[in-house]
Amino acid sequence: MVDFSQNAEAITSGANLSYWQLVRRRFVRNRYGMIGLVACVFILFTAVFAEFIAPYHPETKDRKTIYSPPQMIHIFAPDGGLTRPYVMGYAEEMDPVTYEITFVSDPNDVRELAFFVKGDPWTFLGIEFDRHLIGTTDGSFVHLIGTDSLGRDVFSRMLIGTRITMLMGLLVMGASCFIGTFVGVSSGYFGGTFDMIVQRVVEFVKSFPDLPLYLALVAILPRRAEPMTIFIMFACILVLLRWADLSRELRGKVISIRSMDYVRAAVAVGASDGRIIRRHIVPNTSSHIIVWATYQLPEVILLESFLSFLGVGVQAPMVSWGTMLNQVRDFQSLAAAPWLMAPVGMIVISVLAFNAFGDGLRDAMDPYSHD
Amino acid sequence: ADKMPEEKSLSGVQYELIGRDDLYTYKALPQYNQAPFLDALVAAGKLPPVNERLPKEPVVFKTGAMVDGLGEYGGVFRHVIGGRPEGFNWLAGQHQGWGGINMAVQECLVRQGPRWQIKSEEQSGPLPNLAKSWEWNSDMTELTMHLIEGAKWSDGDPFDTQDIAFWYNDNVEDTNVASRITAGGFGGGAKLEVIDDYTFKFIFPSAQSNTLIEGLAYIQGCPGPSHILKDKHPKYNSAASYDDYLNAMPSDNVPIPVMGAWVPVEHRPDEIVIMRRNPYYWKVDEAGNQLPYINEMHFKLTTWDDRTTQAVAGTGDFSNMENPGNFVEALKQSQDPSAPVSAKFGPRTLAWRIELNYAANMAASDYDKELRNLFRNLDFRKAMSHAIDRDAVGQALARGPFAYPYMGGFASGSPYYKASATFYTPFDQASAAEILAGLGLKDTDGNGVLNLPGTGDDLVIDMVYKAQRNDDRKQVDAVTSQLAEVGIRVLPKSVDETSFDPMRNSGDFTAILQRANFILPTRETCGNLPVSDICPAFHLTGAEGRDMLPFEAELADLVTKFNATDDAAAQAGYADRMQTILSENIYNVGLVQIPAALLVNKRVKNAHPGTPVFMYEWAEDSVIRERLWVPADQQISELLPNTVAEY
Amino acid sequence: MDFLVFFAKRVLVAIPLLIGISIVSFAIILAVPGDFVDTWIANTSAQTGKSYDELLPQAMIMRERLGLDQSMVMQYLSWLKNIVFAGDFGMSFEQNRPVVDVIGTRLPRTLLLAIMTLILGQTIGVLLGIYAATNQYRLGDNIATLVAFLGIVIPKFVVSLVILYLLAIVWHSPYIGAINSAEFILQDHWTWAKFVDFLKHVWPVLFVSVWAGQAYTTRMMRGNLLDVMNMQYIETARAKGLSRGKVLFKHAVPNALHPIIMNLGSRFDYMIKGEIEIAIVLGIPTLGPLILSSVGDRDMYVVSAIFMMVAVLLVIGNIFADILLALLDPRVRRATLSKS
Amino acid sequence: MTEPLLKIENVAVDFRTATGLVRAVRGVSYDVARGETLAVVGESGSGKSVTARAIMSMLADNAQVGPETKIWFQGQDISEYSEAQMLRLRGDRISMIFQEPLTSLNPIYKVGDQVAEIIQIHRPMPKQQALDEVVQLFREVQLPDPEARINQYPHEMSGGQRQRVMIAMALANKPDLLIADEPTTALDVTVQAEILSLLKALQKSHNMAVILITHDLTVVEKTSDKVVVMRYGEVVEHGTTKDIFSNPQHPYTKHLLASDPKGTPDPLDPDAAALMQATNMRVAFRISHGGFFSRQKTDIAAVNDISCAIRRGETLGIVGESGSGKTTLGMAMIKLLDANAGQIHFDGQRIDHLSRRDMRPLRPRIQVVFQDPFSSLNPRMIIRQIIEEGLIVNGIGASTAERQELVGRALDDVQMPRDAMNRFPHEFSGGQRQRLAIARALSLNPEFILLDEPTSALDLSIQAQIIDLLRDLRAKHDLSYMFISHDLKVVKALCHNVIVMQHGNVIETGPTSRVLEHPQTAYTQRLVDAAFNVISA
Ligand SMILES: Nc1ncnc2c1ncn2[C@@H]1O[C@H](COP(=O)(O)OP(=O)(O)OP(=O)(O)O)[C@@H](O)[C@H]1O
Ligand SMILES: Nc1ncnc2c1ncn2[C@@H]1O[C@H](COP(=O)(O)OP(=O)(O)OP(=O)(O)O)[C@@H](O)[C@H]1O
Ligand SMILES: [Mg+2]
Ligand SMILES: [Mg+2]
Repeated sequence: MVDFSQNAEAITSGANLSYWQLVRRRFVRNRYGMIGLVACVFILFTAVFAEFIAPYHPETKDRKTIYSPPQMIHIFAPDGGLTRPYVMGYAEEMDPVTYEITFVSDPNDVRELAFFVKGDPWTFLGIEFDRHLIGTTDGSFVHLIGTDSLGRDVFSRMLIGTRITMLMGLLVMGASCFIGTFVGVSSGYFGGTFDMIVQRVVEFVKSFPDLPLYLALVAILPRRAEPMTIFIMFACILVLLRWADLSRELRGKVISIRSMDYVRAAVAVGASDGRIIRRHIVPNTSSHIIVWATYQLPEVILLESFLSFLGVGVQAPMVSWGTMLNQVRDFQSLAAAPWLMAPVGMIVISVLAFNAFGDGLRDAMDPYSHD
Repeated sequence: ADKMPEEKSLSGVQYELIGRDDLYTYKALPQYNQAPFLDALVAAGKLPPVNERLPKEPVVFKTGAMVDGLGEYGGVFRHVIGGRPEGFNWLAGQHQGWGGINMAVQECLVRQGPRWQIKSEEQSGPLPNLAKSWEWNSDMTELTMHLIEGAKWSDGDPFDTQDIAFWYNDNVEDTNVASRITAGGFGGGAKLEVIDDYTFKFIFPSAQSNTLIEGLAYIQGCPGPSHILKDKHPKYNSAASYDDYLNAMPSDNVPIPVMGAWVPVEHRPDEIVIMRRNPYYWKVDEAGNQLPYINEMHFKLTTWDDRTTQAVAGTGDFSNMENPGNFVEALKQSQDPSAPVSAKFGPRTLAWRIELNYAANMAASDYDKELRNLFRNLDFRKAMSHAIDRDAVGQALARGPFAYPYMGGFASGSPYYKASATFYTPFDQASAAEILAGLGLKDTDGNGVLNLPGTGDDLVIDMVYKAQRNDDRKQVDAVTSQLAEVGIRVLPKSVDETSFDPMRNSGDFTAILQRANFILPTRETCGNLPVSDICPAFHLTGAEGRDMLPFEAELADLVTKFNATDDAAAQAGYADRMQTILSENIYNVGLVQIPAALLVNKRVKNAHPGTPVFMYEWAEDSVIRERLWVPADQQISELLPNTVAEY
Repeated sequence: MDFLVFFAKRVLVAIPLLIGISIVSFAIILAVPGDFVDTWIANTSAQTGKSYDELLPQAMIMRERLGLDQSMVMQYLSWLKNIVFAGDFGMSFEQNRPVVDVIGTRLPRTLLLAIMTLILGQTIGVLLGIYAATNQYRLGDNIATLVAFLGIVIPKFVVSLVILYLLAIVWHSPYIGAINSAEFILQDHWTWAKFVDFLKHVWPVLFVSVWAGQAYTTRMMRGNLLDVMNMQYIETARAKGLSRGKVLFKHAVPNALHPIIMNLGSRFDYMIKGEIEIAIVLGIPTLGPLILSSVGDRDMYVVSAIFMMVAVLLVIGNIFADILLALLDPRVRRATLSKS
Repeated sequence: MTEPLLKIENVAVDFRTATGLVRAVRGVSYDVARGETLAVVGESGSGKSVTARAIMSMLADNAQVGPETKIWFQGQDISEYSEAQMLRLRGDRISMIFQEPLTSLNPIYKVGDQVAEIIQIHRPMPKQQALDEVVQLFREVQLPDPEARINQYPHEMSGGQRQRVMIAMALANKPDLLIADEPTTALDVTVQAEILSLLKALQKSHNMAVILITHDLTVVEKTSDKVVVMRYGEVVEHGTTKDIFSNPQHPYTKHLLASDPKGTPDPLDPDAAALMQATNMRVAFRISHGGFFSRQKTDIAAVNDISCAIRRGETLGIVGESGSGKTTLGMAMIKLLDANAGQIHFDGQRIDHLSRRDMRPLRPRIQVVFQDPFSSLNPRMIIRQIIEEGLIVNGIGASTAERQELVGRALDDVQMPRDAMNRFPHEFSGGQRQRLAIARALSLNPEFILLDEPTSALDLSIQAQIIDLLRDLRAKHDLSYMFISHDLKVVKALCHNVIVMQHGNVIETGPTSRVLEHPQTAYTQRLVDAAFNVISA
């Protein structure tokens, strides 16, 4: 008797979408989120294929150019015509009184750039390659972001540092996010003694004397511990110390959510606690979790660099942005070689990228947001 | 053998070394002057007139040795230090704040710092100070010393052999007191005999050498105010415990009586120590002006890094700049006419090296044993030395001409260093590779790292360094990277400074990269030469004794000979031989050496160019602060003007 | 009454926490090779050129005097005993002064700085967050996000070093290091001039730590505010005819403050641990550098005391946050108090 | 007649959603004059609320108002007004009571302050004076104990009480136009009657115009001057109340008017066994009040020693004034709320001591439709997920496709289009959400359903269908219901037995016909009177 096929709603697209398809669709329409995603993918790609993109091996030393500034890419020949891109080598001049060294581009030392050049060998999945994305035609050095204290190419090191930094960042972020969510949500949801204990543990972890711990670890570690082992251990420690904040914050939220009618409705259909947590509680805290997680990334990256500042953390020959930044500890590097701070740029870019991605995700998952 | 490359000095200024008596002498002058504000105090009866305060024959600093000549009274000298006063009872081993307070309050029997300026022919031991002169008996078992007569503590109490007796008998010889000279430690247990108010004698159980007197210089031979401390010593005061005695002059209980040029009058923990001129100071200039010239001295209590920063900024007046990373900036600063500070480079005295552990018989594992045996092989050390590009290391440390290759042994700024006595192993990767191959080290598993012939493991050297030291870290980086190119893998291991020493002293390491200040054969001997079972730490004696390297016995022997003689020329000969052995055998794999620079504010006069940051003593002593002065128009205002310590 | 019970309960619960923290910090320090006497040996031999073997006898005496030759358990117990029965937290080996004094001189200024940082940072963070949320995806949002993130992204020691470089080398500022110029140090009470001088010394710390501290708040605020703005009661407020600003500040913002306040509570430890890097680089004598140096020097009573203080601050912070939340939100008030 | 106070023309509103454009309202025009009541009736989801919001210019962010839309208020075209200009009207000249009263109050402020705020914005005055006015308002809207109420927080009030606060707020400034979107859904009939007469009185004294959106045709008939009937986003008919009721033109209007709940429940099998049985139930809430430092606690017995039983196939109605403990009783019986005392038996099995986990197998057999459908739908799930959840956890439907079909069927049952599956709860109208909640309960084929005001937001035609549906299901599957409602007509049409509650106690119980036709207590009498006589004389 009522004909509801001609309901007032003119649905232009009637496809049956799952929730995640919906989220994806909304995400794709979000410009910032997409830019963030593309940038993240790009960064991760860089991390994976760093050796190919980087012109040199991170330990390759250009003995003649220590602390040499970035080389500009020129596309105009000295006489004005357009040529294939090239850089110029530097001639050094030393002030006889202050011993300050200045670098002047040497027009006689032109180094032409090329793609897919042969260079330092690198291996990927056990196969050895020797092509690099960029390099010079004659094999002379090109340092797009200058060199460091040993004449190593900052650009290459930075790219390769992406790997360790991202690994550390994502690992610690992911794991502590997982633990924090798990513990926080369950303690808020179940309450009672469990909650009490968890809260005390959280308090303990939060006020844990972390600084002596870091120093202690280094001293206690076996002498010939591999940098990789140390790295993993530090990642674990960071995870153990970081989840607490999230779990405390989530707990509060969960307590208010668990008394919502929709949770009771889920109980009423017979959903198990696990399901209620996964399907109802966690998604409704996702906005918080995402913000927290995107905030963790820079935190971890910086903590890693602070640890390197203390002399613990990532050890040579592993390269990370943190260890690179650590070279900037005296006025020499600050004033005479500011390009050593280039990893800051990378940190900024990657953090903004992950953040834009996080925001986009948050908005796509927010039922109230549109477009 | 290869010749050392030519070394370029950085101090730039040429100065002449002088004779001992050209620096200062003891004599009475016809008339004495004092800082003008003291006149009022004298007039008010708070102080006796200046000639009554001065000793009979004060120390007279020669104008000829002062670069800027006689000074003007007044002003403030601002130190910035990382140290903190622990207490003022230095007799019981307390320090008053490293970085200049110690040396300002403690005056010692003899003085080492200014020795750097003395011609080598006249280098016959330390300079006189509280002890005006001394002589040995013929068989070198008795040392008689004569104190300056009529000198007074800053509270007016006379300084005499009572203070010496209290220092020696009740502190050095009292095992309950952690004095800087341990009981029985001076000349194998010398006995003190007081002869009169100003004369005393040490009687030794066995014959001694003149070098022993160096042990009476700063921090060891510095008497304290017995008229204050005696009452608090358990021996004289049954109510007191040794703990009470240790804290008899707590750090915030100022002023205290000192013999030094300034008296601490204000201590704000963690903020500042303020010192005012000592009106009883016993040194004058040739015009009879009582020293010091400067009225007030500040010690801002912050951090060591801050010391250089503030000196560069001009808010501190003095710093031993040892961080090469700041050299160029500091130099640029000092060239700028408006800049507040001038940087004076001394000789190269800061040297870095790798210490390899030779104690193969103490190795914990087969691997360690094989590694240490490898280290004991001169060829291996040669290969390592060839593999290191010292120029690159130096440039990494500080861009510019600061660094000079270091081959082990004495730093080039040492008076005992001779380039001709030094063996040089130039950077030569080909030879390094060849030698390594000759040792049977081959990369058998193709991972780019050589394998040990015995255990077959990768050749991995774990190298300990101090985490906090930026310079050390840069060099570890460089060495790691360079050695990797010849197939030696270095695993850097950073350790904080406090863990570092126990680790080193117990020989629990494979290799260490650190800075070593080897300048005098008599100073830090243990860290450098095989003089005892626990010296040096990189070659300890194990349960099965010490398996000496072939040249180590001769080194030990040379040390003994050096100490036994007073003959400057003979000593130089022994030192040359040591240098040759050390560098030829690459006892330590030297890296680079650089000068340190003394940063002194430009308004401060009489800071002698070329003053080494560290040689016979740290620069705070070598620069002779009592004769520094500031022209009146550049003086900054005093916080406690017109006052002296009141007791 | 409830309130007192609540308070007492929270304080009681904190006691085991404090004991736990003290045990852990003790254990960690003792687990690391080297003790204070090793520091002393290193310092002394660096300053005087005396060798390890020469200093050994003195070191023995010292260990005995400081009780460092006793077992860890004994050391811990006697330390605990002194705290409980005499309120004595031990001596700082390094400065030879009671720990209470050592911390006492630095605590007030640290707290002053920390509270200024906290208030400034949180206020700026909240405002920026509000701005970002109300300008979602517009230029303003992006700029706010960028500013917020630059603050946490650039390592604090790098920013501090840059500032120090400018101060020392470019500007020759007379206000480097310390918290007051020498002429004000002797002045025991605060005056306006002294405060201004204080600010001139510490602004870099404030600047860097505020900048770094606001980011999280900004992001949280933005996210939460966006959530709250969808609530029905915001509509009601609009329907009342309230202006946009009023709707925002009176109705939306207070409801979005929950996580910020929660976070504020757990940030109290930041008061002590927060500006370590900055203060170290800039040479500002707050508790931060003291932690690092005393950990480095194995000045263990200082370390333990500081870490216990961190724990106390956290407990206080959480109580503070709970109270603040309860004041703000009647629902929480009921939950908080009825739990007790 | 004079110039109308409000006149809208060609109102058109679209919503952009992830799945496409929803055209909610098209070409709606109506007007209302001072002192007049315009009733807007129509199918749930027909755009009544959206149109009202469009007048306030308070549509959701994803709404687009068509360019042809014209809205005149007091002769001014307010569709062109800036936000600042609208601010002056809102809450002062035009007030609106939103459909969802439960979430419309700011949880952190006292209700008194929230009402005082609206007074102070538009008529600056000291706080105390405003509060005095609030007390007066609260008294007018029949809130008991108004002096104490102003210091309560929203969460301390029942739904009906909150709704009255909202009404007080809307009336605070004596607006020229009051838009009341289902203002009495959470009120029991007696209070409803008083509120409606209050509105009438105010209308007289202030010459206020009222747009009343409601499903209750009795109310429409008794209170309104003109009626607009909407369906599918369009106006299908409008005219004076008398005309429409006596002579409806449009088939939908006819259908609507004919949909008044009718009939009586099918007779109950006298031998049916008791399915759900509660004995001596007692639920008390601990209420704390007073300041932060001086708390006091009192226990309120929301359900006080109540016993009841529902036999298989029986529909038990529960009526009673707002706050009398109906919801609490129901929730406690199905163990979504912990009772302080009492025994519960379900299908012969004692369940009151079962743990959450042990209850789980029973859950699909016992279903519930919450009183507030909005908050019972997870805002982050699309409808399909919400309805599917019960299927998944109970292993009903093997594949996604199969489950999707089941969900679709459940939607069909409640007259919702299948494409509703892909939308979020907030994108529906109140009545639609209520139907979604019912669909969720039905999808599990339960044996017992607790229906807490399941039809309060439904228009009569849909309501009739839902009632038919419930009856069908009962007939087919022998379903039992516990039916909580204010609407005695529906109760009469559906329930075999009723319980009348007041203050947590049972006042009267018995077969529906007896209780409602021959009430034994004055309280019941009052309820019945009010229900069929919506406006007190
Ligand atoms: N924010 C929104 N997004 C998408 N669609 C919406 C939104 N708000 C309302 N709608 C749709 O607009 C239509 C009209 O809704 P409206 O709330 O006006 O209905 P109503 O007539 O008030 O119904 P009821 O009587 O059930 O409250 C409905 O079909 C609803 O689904
Ligand atoms: N969680 C709670 N905390 C405190 N009191 C509550 C709570 N829930 C309900 N109450 C109180 O219990 C009483 C009964 O509430 P209940 O919701 O059962 O009423 P109701 O009969 O369903 O009313 P309505 O018809 O308005 O929905 C009311 O006085 C209410 O204020
Ligand atoms: Mg509606
Ligand atoms: Mg109810």
